[in-house]
Amino acid sequence: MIRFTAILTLIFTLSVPFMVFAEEAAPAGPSLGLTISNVWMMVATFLVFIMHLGFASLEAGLTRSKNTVNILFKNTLIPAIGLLTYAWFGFNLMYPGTFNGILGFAGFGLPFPTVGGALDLSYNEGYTYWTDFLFQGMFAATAATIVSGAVAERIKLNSFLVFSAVFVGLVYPILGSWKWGGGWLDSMGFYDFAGSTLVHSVGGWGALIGAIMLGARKGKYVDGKIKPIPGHSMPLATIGVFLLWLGWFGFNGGSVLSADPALVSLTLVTTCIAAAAGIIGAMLTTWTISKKPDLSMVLNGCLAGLVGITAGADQMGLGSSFWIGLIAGGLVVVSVMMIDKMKVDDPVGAVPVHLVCGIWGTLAVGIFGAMAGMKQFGIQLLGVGVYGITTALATLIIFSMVKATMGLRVSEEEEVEGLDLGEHGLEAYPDLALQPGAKSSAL
Amino acid sequence: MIRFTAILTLIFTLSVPFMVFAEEAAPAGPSLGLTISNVWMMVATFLVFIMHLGFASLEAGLTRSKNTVNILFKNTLIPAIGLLTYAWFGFNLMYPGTFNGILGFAGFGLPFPTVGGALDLSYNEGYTYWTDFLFQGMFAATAATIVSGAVAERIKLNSFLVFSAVFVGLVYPILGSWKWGGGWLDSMGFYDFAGSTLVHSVGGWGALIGAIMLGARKGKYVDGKIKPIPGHSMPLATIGVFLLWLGWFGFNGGSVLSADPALVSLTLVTTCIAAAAGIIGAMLTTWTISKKPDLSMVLNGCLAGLVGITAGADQMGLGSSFWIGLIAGGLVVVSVMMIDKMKVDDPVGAVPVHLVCGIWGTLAVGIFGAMAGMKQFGIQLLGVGVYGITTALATLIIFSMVKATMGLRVSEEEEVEGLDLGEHGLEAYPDLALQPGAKSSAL
Amino acid sequence: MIRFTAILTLIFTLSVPFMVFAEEAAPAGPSLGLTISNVWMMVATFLVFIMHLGFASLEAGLTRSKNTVNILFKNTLIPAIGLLTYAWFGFNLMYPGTFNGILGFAGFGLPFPTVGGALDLSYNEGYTYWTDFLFQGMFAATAATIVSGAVAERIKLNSFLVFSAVFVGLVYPILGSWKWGGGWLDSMGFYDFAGSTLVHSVGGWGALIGAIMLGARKGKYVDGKIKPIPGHSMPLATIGVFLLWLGWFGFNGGSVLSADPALVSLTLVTTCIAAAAGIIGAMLTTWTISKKPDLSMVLNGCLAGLVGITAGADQMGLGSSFWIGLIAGGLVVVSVMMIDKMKVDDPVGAVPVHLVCGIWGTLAVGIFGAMAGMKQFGIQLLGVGVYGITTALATLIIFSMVKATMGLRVSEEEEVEGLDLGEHGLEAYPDLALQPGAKSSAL
Amino acid sequence: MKMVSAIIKHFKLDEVRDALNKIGVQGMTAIDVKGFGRQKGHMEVYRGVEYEVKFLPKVKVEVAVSDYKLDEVLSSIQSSAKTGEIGDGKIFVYGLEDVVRIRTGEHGEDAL
Amino acid sequence: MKMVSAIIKHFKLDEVRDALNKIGVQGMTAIDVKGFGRQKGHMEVYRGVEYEVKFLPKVKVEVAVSDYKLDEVLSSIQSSAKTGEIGDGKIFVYGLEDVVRIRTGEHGEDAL
Amino acid sequence: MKMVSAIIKHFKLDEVRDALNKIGVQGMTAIDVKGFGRQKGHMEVYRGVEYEVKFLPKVKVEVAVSDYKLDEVLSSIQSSAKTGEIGDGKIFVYGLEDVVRIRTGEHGEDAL
Ligand SMILES: Nc1ncnc2c1ncn2[C@@H]1O[C@H](COP(=O)(O)OP(=O)(O)O)[C@@H](O)[C@H]1O
Ligand SMILES: Nc1ncnc2c1ncn2[C@@H]1O[C@H](COP(=O)(O)OP(=O)(O)O)[C@@H](O)[C@H]1O
Ligand SMILES: Nc1ncnc2c1ncn2[C@@H]1O[C@H](COP(=O)(O)OP(=O)(O)O)[C@@H](O)[C@H]1O
Repeated sequence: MIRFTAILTLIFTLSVPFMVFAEEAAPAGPSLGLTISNVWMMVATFLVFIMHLGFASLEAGLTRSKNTVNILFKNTLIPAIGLLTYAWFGFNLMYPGTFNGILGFAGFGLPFPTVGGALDLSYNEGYTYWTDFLFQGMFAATAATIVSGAVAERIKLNSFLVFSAVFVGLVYPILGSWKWGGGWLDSMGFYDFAGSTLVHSVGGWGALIGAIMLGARKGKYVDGKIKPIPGHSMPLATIGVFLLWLGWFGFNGGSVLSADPALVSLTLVTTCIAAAAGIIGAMLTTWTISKKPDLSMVLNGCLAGLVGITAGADQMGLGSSFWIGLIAGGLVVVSVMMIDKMKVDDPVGAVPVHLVCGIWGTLAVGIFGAMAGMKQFGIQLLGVGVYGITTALATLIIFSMVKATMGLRVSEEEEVEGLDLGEHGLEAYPDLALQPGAKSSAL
Repeated sequence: MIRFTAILTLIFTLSVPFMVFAEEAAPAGPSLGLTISNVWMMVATFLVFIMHLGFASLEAGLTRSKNTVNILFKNTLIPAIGLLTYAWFGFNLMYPGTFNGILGFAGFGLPFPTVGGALDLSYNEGYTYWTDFLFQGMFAATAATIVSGAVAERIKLNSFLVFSAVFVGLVYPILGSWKWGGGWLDSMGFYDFAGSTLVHSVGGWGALIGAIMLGARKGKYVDGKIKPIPGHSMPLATIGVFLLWLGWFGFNGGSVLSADPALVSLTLVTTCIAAAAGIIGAMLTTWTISKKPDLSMVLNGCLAGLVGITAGADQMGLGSSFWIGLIAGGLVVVSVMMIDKMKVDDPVGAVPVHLVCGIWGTLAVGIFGAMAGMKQFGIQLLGVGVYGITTALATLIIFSMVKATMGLRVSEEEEVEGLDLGEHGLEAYPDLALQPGAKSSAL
Repeated sequence: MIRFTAILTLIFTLSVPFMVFAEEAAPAGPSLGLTISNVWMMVATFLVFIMHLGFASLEAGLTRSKNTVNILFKNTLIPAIGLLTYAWFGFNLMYPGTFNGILGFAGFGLPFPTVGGALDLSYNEGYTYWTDFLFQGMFAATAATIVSGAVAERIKLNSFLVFSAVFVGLVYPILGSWKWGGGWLDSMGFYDFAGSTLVHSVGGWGALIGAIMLGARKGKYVDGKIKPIPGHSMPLATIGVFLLWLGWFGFNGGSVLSADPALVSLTLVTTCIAAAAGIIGAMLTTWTISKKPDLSMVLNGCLAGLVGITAGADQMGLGSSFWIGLIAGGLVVVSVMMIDKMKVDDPVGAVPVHLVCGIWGTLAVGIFGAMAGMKQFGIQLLGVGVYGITTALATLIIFSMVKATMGLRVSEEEEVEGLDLGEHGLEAYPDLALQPGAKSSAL
Repeated sequence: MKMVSAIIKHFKLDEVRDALNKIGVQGMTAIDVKGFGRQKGHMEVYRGVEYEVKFLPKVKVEVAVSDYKLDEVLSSIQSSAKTGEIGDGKIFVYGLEDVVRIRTGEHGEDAL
Repeated sequence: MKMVSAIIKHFKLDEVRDALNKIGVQGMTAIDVKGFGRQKGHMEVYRGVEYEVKFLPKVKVEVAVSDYKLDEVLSSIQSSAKTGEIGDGKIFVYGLEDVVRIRTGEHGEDAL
Repeated sequence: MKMVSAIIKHFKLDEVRDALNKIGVQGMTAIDVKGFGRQKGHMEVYRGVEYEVKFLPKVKVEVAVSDYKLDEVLSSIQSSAKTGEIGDGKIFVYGLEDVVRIRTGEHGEDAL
């Protein structure tokens, strides 16, 4: 650990020169249009930020209490790692300016544009350089969080942290540059408004590969039968999903990249209709299949609708949004069950929600809405395929290297005992243990 | 269930033509004023949205853990049902344009106004058509949520869902059109800024009728004595109330329907002063009566102050806001106890908070602030009466029809066992059960 | 209690004349610039508001379940007391206009500036009078909340409420006027952007004095050894920290006091980088020292980074922000352990986070960023010293007076039994008790 | 002396306590337990997979009594805890060799 | 009749229940307990201070059986609960003087 | 062998455990229970209605000991758990017919 600290310190010391100081950031009469849009984009940033709490709550809720501290720890570290790596090099890998369309890099740190010593406000009509960085940085970290849920309850803490740093620092930005950075898939006409593919499928592929490589949790598949392992707190899971829906207002609404009233408000409406339809779709499907309506599925259905609409949230009408969401809600229930039958153990349903519905949403851009058409559908399919193959490959390589060097999975004993004790020596709910003084006990 | 799915699918298929597609929503130079106000109204929409999580947390916290999944399920479904019915017909029932003042309908779906193929931005100075719909839609769903708390722990799930759909889809919009839609009560000069009556009393009457028709929870009133049934999680309840207060910034602040700096900020101040005074009022009352200060009452007091100020939040000064809130805080404590003595079982205090303080707030417009006066007081009283009678009647009819066809109350066995197992087959906190693997247990 | 009510009623009745009514607050064509900035400042206000829920969750999570109701009660009362005292006199103590630099008072109530009968919109370019009050009022209440955590699990409820009222109503505003009110320390060039000293150190000194005067919780230090008393819910604590981070966007971002795009967005970036670095700093330190990475420390590390950057969030570049946060994260871990060794019992780490890192952040303004320099460092040191001595003294006096008249600490029996039963007669999680009907039990 | 240990349904706890109080039993200890018996567990569904939760929540009530009181206590518990349906529970009787009241140090019947 | 009370590890509960079912035992009661024994507790760290949590989570399984079944039950539990490592637990056997089935009022062996 | 089962106050658990350790008892099992006795419950208020919570939280500590150790164990528990106030609790002593150590299969005194 000490060595790790030393290396990290060294690295950051070296990189400081690259982090240009902003000592004289006094602005000179910003335009009102920029000011408004920038306020909106900052609000969107806050909303995307709160998604990290949403993921933390959802994942903690859908897993067992003996691993809760570990989940919370990971989900607290992810935005920290994400923001720092993104500041250090990720942002400039993702938006390298004009480049060869495959790989570009604009240098370490955040060399902000200046004019007359102050921040250059002509950087963009919709936001300042800093807002741009922070909004994109919050986005970046969500991709790693998606993986976190699928590998929960058995992955080693430091292995996961190393994976996350590489995933969010290198894989996500490079893949992102192909489309949002203006790279080759963008030139081909691939469309992904707010990231059904670039964020959700990318995270989803990571989740799938991670879950397969780790293997199932002990006790999940016994003698060929599926043994459900219920999460420990439905209120936490529900809080998580509501916060994620809230965050999606910023995720999709902010992806307009300005406060354009018509476009942003349309985006919010399509987003909400899809979320609502996802809830209904999942409810009808689970009620039909299981006879009892499953809350955890309905929560996943809400997210499914949100992921589904994300690729085309600015391209859809109300009807299309409804159908995209409804189908996503049905899809998620069916794919949770299918993935389980394939004995891939994904405790929180990250693969069905983010991968399956991410693909569905990306293809839906070719089926519904303003861009619908065979040609567009073909391009969307190409994008889905390209991102699938490259992400799966990249994840495979990283996980294999981590496995070879540090190992991936905790010991069987630690898994039974819980990662909270094994990795952290701390319980999530210590009062439930028999501790003198903890209980409220009358004298 | 399968039949239900089929019907629903059919209905939506038929309605799709009415959902006009928004394929070319590219805006043409929106005014800055509209852009600012629209940003504000979108933020207000997010805040009202988060009230649904507030209600979910509060209701779950103030009821027993054996019914928690059921509560969370209902509160997840309500915004979904609310948004979809509101999109399909509710919005156009509530805002039919020029109409006879009693009942009007502008058609199915959301036929948005266009100009030159794009969204008509002259729709309103303060927001776009889409923002208008979404803000109002989020409001609509809150009325149904209020009922949910009062009927908790004993109502059948599908009966509640059907009730909610009718209540939020038909009752709320039609009643709303009388005032906010420009109907006959509006013409008469009835004032209800953000809905002490239109949202809270309407929800509160539904809650009262529902609670009476269902009867008390088993074990609540035994041999003529009141047996308290404490909720299961005070932290959840507290989180709920803070989120509701947060949401109220949008509920009241957004009801200005523009970003007017003076009016919006005044509204936020009156709202907060009333909330703070409600807390103090409830604390003093409960401390005086019960000798011990009851957290659940203080939380209700906060909401009481908020509901109380809602009708006149833009009409009050600081002193008036303080007194309205303080009195509301006292009222809620006294009426919780009175309603309990009348053996109406309202687990979360929905009737005292939303009905009693909704009435108080509506009348307060005639007593305090800019509109105070005998004539206004009379009109406010009329409005209270009209909404009371019609909502009570409507709710009575719906609940009676539901009761006759599907039944209202779960079986006694299911109630004892808990609705989580009975309706959902899922526990809220499965780890508290003795499940091998769940507990963190050293080998 | 009844007497207390009577006095309070009397006091408020007397003060009502001072609360000028805002009956005709119709604005006359506000400028767009004001409207935008005002929207931003209102959003910032909401974010600071939600910090109260953040503190409530964090403190409840890091203490035992037998005292949870008490903590939630205190944290619900604090914003209520804070807002009302601030409206009544605090705001005018803190911003008395031109004054002698040490103590000034602009009168009771909120006599808002008018022009032509309406609110004077030329009050400020960035916000209206009402927004100013509400933003500052939300800030004020946070200082008292900081103390709440350090004295938790043993302080008498009414003693704490009285202390809070005086602390937030008198101490904070008077001290605040020295800098933010344009007083003598402001004239000297002391810099504290958003309150590393004015809010956090002030709260932190209160926390330290309170914790010392109360003494440690029973069972914390036994036979010279430290016996850890783990909090009861890590999820609650984590929710709290994420909400606090969210709130800090408004705390720091709002302290720009306008929507200036360059400055606000820079502030948000420095804030986030420091928070992220604080997490990493605390993780590395705790992992190195304790061999196991402690979640509660990492959560404190996040807050440490945030407190550390607060004094100079608008003055720093990225590199500086990173180092300030990283050092704060390390500092907090070390000082938690040191304070514990000194047998000062601070259950939630309020002193390390708010006092130690508040001092660190204030001094950092003289070390890093645009203002760095020996002279500035000297002035910063002076400010730290002045605020330290005066706050410590003021707190000592208040606590001593409260102790002499009402007593500070609950009885040993009540402490063992828990304050929830002792002060409130209510448990936080009643279902965990053996109550017939509470458990979900099959018939 | 005997120790009577009864496994009953949760919602019968108050009735059993009151019944025992009525016949002069002033002390008892209750424990949350999970029972497995003739009564079958309930089915739960989680993410599409059905499974049986085999252990049902019950309460165990332990009452130490003098020998002469045993029969009265047994029938008092039996009648107050009975619903007539499967899962009503069982009562176990153990011999008790000694009892000590911690506060006073008394032994035997005096300590009851 | 005997009451067999076994302190076992949580994750062995299902195996023990199945093993008992196999030899015809149809009823049992399980209780969450904390054990302290030769197996040392685990170290936890909280805010920089290490401490030992001495009581480890265990399950107690109580089974009432006829005398003739005792040995079979004991060896069934012993073999199904065994991992061979410290902390596997202990089985205690008490004499049971009577059993009552609450639903029917039956006594003794019939009530088992 | 005897099984000593003591109902004590939560905050005395550590003292009792240490006292038992001192006289050479190395194993014990603790269980969260709710007690009802001479000590009256506490009043709670919820939404304006007062009610008595009759069962108070206690801990049951179970210790299996050899016959010759019984008296020492009893007085050790009694003195370490005593505060002198009502509600200190009770100790119950049962006969223990056999003990099995699951890990090794040892029976009787050897298994203690
Ligand atoms: N042999 C046994 N040993 C220990 N506990 C038992 C035994 N049989 C039943 N029980 C307990 O008694 C409870 C009720 O038993 P069950 O057989 O379901 O009811 P009934 O006897 O009324 O048919 C069970 O849940 C279990 O806790
Ligand atoms: N003397 C005893 N009295 C009561 N319970 C005991 C006693 N000794 C052990 N136990 C229980 O048995 C469990 C296992 O005992 P332990 O000594 O750790 O294992 P082993 O006998 O396999 O070495 C303990 O956790 C405790 O609950
Ligand atoms: N007859 C009994 N049977 C079982 N448990 C009992 C009995 N009497 C007392 N207890 C247990 O002992 C605890 C302490 O008893 P109590 O009568 O309150 O104290 P004391 O004996 O010191 O006056 C009770 O809370 C209860 O758990």
